[in-house]
Amino acid sequence: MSSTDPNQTVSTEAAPETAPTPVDHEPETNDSPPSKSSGWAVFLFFMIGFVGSILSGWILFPELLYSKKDQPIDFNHAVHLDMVSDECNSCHYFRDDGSFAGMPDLSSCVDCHEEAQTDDPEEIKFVDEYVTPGIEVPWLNHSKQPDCVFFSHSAHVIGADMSCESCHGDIGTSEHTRVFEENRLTGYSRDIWGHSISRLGKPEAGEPLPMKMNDCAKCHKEETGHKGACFQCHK
Amino acid sequence: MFPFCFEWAWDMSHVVFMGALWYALSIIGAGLTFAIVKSVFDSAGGGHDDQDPGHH
Amino acid sequence: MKIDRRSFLTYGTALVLGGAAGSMLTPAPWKLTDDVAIWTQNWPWTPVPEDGEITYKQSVCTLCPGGCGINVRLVNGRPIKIEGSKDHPANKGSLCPMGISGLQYLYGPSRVTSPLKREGKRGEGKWKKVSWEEALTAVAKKLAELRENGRPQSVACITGSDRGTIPNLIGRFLTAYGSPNYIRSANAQDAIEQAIYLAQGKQGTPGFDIEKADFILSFGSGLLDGWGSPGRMFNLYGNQKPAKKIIQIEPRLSDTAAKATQWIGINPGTEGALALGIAHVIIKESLYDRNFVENYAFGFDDWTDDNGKAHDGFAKMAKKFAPEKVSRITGIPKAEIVSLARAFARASKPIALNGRGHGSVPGSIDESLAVQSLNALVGNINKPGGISAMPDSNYAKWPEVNIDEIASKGMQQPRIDGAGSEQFPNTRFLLNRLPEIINSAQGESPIQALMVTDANPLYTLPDTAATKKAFDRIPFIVSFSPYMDETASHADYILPNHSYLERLQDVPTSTGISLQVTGLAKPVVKPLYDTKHVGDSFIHMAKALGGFIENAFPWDDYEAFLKETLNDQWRKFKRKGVIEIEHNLPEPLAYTFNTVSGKFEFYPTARNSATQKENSALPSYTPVPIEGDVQRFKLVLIPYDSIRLASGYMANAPFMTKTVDDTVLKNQIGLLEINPATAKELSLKEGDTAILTTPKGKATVKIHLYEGIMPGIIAMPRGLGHTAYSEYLADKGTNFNELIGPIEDPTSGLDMAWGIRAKLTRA
Amino acid sequence: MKEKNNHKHAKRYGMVIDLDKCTGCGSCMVGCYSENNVPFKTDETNKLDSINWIQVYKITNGKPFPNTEVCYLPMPCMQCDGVGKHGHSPCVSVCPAVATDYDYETGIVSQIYTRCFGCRYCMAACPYHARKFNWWDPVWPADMEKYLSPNVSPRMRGVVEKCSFCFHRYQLARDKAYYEKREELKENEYQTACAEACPTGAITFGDLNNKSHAVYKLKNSPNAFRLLERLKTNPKVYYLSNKRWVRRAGDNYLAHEEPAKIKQKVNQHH
Amino acid sequence: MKETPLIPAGVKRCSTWQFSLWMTAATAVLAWGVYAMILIWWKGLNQTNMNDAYGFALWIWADLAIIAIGGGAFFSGFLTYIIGKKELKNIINFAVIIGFICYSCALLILAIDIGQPLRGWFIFWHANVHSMLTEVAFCLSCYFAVLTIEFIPLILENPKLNKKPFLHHLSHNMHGIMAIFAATGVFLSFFHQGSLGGVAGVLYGRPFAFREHIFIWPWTFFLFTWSAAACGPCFTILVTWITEKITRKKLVKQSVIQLFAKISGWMIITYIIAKTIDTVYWAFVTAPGMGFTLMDFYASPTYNIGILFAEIVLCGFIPGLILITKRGRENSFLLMTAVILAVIGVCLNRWVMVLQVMAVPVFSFNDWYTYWPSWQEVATTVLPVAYGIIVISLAHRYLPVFPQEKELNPID
Repeated sequence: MSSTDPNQTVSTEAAPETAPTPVDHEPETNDSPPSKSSGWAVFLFFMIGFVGSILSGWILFPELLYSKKDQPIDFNHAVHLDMVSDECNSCHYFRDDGSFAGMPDLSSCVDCHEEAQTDDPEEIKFVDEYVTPGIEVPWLNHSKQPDCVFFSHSAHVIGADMSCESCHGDIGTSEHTRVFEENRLTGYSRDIWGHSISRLGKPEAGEPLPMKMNDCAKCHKEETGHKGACFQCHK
Repeated sequence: MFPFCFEWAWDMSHVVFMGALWYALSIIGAGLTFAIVKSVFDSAGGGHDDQDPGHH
Repeated sequence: MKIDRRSFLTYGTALVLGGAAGSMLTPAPWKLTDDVAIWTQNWPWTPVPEDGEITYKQSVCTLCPGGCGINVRLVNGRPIKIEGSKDHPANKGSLCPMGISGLQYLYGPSRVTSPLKREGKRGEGKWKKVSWEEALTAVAKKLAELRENGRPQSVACITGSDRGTIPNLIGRFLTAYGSPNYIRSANAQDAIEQAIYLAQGKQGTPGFDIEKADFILSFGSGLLDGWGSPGRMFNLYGNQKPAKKIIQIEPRLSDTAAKATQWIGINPGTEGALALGIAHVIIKESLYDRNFVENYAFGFDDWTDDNGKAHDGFAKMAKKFAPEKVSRITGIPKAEIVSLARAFARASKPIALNGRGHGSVPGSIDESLAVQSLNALVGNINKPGGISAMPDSNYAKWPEVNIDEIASKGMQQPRIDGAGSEQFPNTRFLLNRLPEIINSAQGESPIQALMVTDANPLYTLPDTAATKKAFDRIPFIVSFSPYMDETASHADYILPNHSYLERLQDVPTSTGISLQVTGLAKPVVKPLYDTKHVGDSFIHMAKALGGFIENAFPWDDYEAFLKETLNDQWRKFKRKGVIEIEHNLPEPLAYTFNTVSGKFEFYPTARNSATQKENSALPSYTPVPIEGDVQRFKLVLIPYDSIRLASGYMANAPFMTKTVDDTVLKNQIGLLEINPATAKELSLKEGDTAILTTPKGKATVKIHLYEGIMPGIIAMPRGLGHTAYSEYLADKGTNFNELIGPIEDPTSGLDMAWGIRAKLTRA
Repeated sequence: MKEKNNHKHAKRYGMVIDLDKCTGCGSCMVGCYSENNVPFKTDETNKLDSINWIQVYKITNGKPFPNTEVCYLPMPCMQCDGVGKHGHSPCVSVCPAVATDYDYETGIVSQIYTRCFGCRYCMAACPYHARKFNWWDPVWPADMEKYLSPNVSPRMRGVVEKCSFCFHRYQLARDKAYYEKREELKENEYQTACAEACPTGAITFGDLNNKSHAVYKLKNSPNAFRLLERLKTNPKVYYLSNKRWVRRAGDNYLAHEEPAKIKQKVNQHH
Repeated sequence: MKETPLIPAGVKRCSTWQFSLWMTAATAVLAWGVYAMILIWWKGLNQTNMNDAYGFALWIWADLAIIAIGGGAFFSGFLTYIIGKKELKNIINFAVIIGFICYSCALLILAIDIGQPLRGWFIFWHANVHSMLTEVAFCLSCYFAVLTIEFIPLILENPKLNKKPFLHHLSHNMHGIMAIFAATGVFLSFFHQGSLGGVAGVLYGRPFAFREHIFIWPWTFFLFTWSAAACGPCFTILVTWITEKITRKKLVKQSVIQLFAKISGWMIITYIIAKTIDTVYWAFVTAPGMGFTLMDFYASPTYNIGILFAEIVLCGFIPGLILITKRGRENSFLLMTAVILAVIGVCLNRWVMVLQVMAVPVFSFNDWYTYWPSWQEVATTVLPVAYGIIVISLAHRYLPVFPQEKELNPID
């Protein structure tokens, strides 16, 4: 802009003359040796910051972001799956109006667990703390979508004939509950974002699929050829 | 905004609009990078490369 | 490497820059940006309603006497919405805004959540939570004390309805206790039912077969503004509108008038004259039903009584009401009166109705009789499309009450309100007279203890100032209200009833319907708070009082009482939720009347003619007096009822108030409707603030210009100006009852005021 | 918006409101509030910051007493199809973040509260004032949060909301249809809350494309009109009135213009 | 801390305490605005008097207006770097600073104006490319980046900063490729000024705003760009004049001002002719087609036909005619009158396109909508003014903004 202005160049070049005192520390003085080494030091500090933040961003940050909670009861899906007649549907069933009941309530459990059937401490805890006083178990739902989402199980399971495993992974054959990781800011389960903090790469076989909107949209686009309307999944 | 965003669609309006946007952004980015990199070299080179200031 | 201030700054900057650059290559900033946005989408203070199984429960709405069937939607047993029940014979799925907002009463901020004992001064709002045991014992103790002093008659109870088992249970309690002062809140039914009783000799709820009528002549009845059973009226209007002609006669273009085939503006209080004018034309042109009038009616022609005294008949009296004269009185053009009379008489199933607005003010007996006579002229009595007296479905058969001596003495005392006295022999309840009687009593108040349930007299009685003064003289007031209404907030004890969705109750359907239907209100949810069924409270108190009173209540609780009452019908009732008794009398029986003459009496001999003009019991016309000096108060203020405003003992739900237009209420000030021509004379503009003065009170109002109101008349809605409940209701607009006083009908003692003189001055 | 219509049997859900039957009782408003978790404040008399998904206007013919007439006019979101091809409704095209969208399967204009960031451009675009802004955080006093429906998510401060034709009821009906392995919904399976709440049956709701639905016949009545048709918003809410002045009040006309003729002209374009 | 090394050599500045006093006053106003801003962010938009009928109000007007009057930056860049009017180099620094102030405030106001500021980035991430607002947001932020880039070398010319070789070189190198940035800025500006015009023009549900056929595209777009290009320089001239009055110094040679004013004058004249054509078509074809007469739009006491007269004649043709005539330009009173009128004109145009659009009733049974801003809205709208004063004061004091200053004000 002011490149035609001779005063500007003059003023910078004249600077050492008008202010000769601080020479010794100025990195800009061209030939003073300390400034060269401090150049490397600057670079070093830059790299310390650079590498430090990369490490903390990738390793520390996910640890801090999620709080870890145990399920109230260590539930064994595998054992139950062996005993029921209608697979997942036996406990996670559809109601007559087509809505999905989700987590079973106590009434589904009471038939068998009126009293503890084994000496499994978890079962005894379940009976003592929940069944006998009639308190619903506060299960932590790994797949819980926020309130703004309407998810139709019947559209997917009945309409599109999808299996439970295709989204939820092999939880049905698990013998123990997983640790529930909750995002401290949003309250979402980590499963929604996906276990990989970068969301890069594919989930391993048997792992539940991530369930952010983009994940839904991707599959919808592949399966139906269009991304669908907002109201299809929002309420 | 990016092709991997949910709302992205490859249609004419996206190509025109986003094209213009990315074009502007890349010019700004490239120009800025050029200026910074050149200044790093200029100042590291110290008095050796006087070419540019000399042109004033 | 020396670290001084300058290099520290440089290295620090390098570190920060490096950190910033590095973090860009990690998920942290991006994920945090996203998560912060998601946090705004799930703010912890934005509620997340719990999901679950959707179920429905049927019940009956008791928010007004309409008794509509409701269908409550529940999620995991939690009521979330009320819709009309398509299975109920009265409303067939239609429901008014009040009924739909019902859950706001259940969960609302004005609920009384436990028994309360007054702490500070009356109405100060300082309460102490007490246990049920303590509260009931305290009330029973007070009642026992009054009985011991030999004054059981000084206990009075005000209820909202006198039909169904709950009012009957309370009545039984008072009888056993020894007080005749069971008082039901007034409504239009009082005058109409009395007129029917006088003309037909039948005591019963008036039934209007609007379903089958094809020409409806409404003398100010707000048929679509909340009259009778609103659900029923809306349903009828929607389904049968094209087949019906509706003529609406009132000074203001109400919602009913707006939807009517024709609206006729009339000077307020002159409706009786118009009815007689119409009768005049019908008789003069011989358009009346000869068969009915000649064979089944008495007093149409002149007659001579047993003592040889000659009396004028109805026809002769109607002769005095020529259209010219009626036109002068009513302000309706003569030709319009004539054509209206012809259309009415020539319609195949015409019906004439009265009872203004919601029908909460009784009105004049003369007017009711005149309207009744119109129905008789067209032979429209006790037949499809006509009017009839509906006998109460008499399912309450309990053992006789044995009473002790104190009670017997108390019961022999005259009723405090004067109902049933020599002066008002045909009237059952006269709540409107109570404040004046208490206020004018020398020394102690004749009422020493007052119990109030399903009623809010401190709000609904005309002349609020006088009512409040009277209440202040009553030493002991108990409210059973589930809500902190005006009366409850002035009580000494509040023994909160369950809200209507939590309690069991039989609900006979409202006035006006020509079906005998009784609904069962079943609890759709377990009581949310520490409340008690009012029936249980009375049974509990009876047991505490002991002796004959206890013996009159051999039931454990209200449910046992209801079960025994309904006897063999209980199971069917419980299953279906509704008992319907078709009121379909065979034709010949329809024209049997229990009057002295055994006929329909145009000349109601049972009427106390001593108080009447020329000592004749005939329905004559005396203008309904309007209080106030004509010179000082140049305008006439009338109230209007709206379906969006509850004006009875139940107040508006927040949702209803939300629907109220800004031409009715703006900020906290009510708007007054005035004809633009009248406003111009007073140099008032739309939105101006003005002071409205009547002989009874003063209010600040805003001006709303409305072409749909007669010049010289101003109108404001009833149902505003509450002082209690919650911030969603209190201090909004003016309570019309503060501006008007009651005017006693000389024959019945009932309140017939529908307007008062007023003036407007710029604020 | 350019997306192709992939649905062979696309619906165009719409409404016909018979103004001759509407008594102005307000049940539709209250029914809507309670169905859709609409919040309320202590003072709702400023109608310009009061959230109503359907608002009943009171209009008069302007004639002096005794020739005055009143008509009540309930106004939900018109779910405009917009100029030209479907989907270019006034609001959808202006939303910068796709928080409002046109659903080609049903013709319903959606509003996603969690996407909306509150720029209010859609409100400026909508001539019907159907869109309402959450100026305040919603508050449900006492225990009123307990009556909230889980089928409609409560809105937070700072976003726009509007009538959705009770879309959640469509979702629930679809759920049931999937469960019963049906492709199509029956007419009565999906009804809006206002249509159900209207005690006089003035509101009829259904698929405007489906000849067997009641709305199909009603919309072709000579007494049918739409609001502000001349703006080419192409609304899916029709009105019926046998009163000429009411039909005229539904749009703007120059003194000499005849509504019926203008209507014909406008509809030719569609 | 001694100030002397910070002040460019060869120029005279007021004393430190005088400057501090001046800055304190401006900061106080700024603080008031910031307080209101925080209040709005904390409590939400209920702090404003906007409502459902007036969803766009004072802020959006302020936004549109400051973007229009900040148009001097892109237009002077266009004239200097693309057309080659080298004389304008003597004012372009200042134009850039004014532009920078206007655009940073425009972005800030947008951030205050939206109901969910923490989700504001959705406009970029989930962009709907059909929305005018998306276009505005993209171009606005890109152009703001350009303005920042244009401003940075000037900042680096501060004597103290310029001593660091890296910064010195950076400033130099950025200057070297400034034409490219300027060209990009012009391109972006043309776009977003135009799309701001489109913001109102596409509202086909609002008969007052809507235009048909070519009058929507490119006409409304063109009108906004053109008016910003026409009136932006006037604002630059006006602020220069004010700065000169306050500093009691001549900062830019009159010949430069004259040239700038002359170009602006021709721009105004051409713009207002185009605007007149647009208005006539709208009044006689578009509006009647929707059932409105012209007077329906001006039937309120506030929005009467005088508004149209003021916009087109008083603040359009009159300043335009003054500026294109040599005698008009050379008379300093007429020149400043014209400049002020032109600035008012463009602000009035933006006002009408935002607030009157909202006020006009669309239904035959509705009344005019009225709105009066709350103090919070006023405070946040005044905030940019205080911020602008502060930035200009700092820039003038510490940066070599006006190349001709030394020559015009030699120190003895």
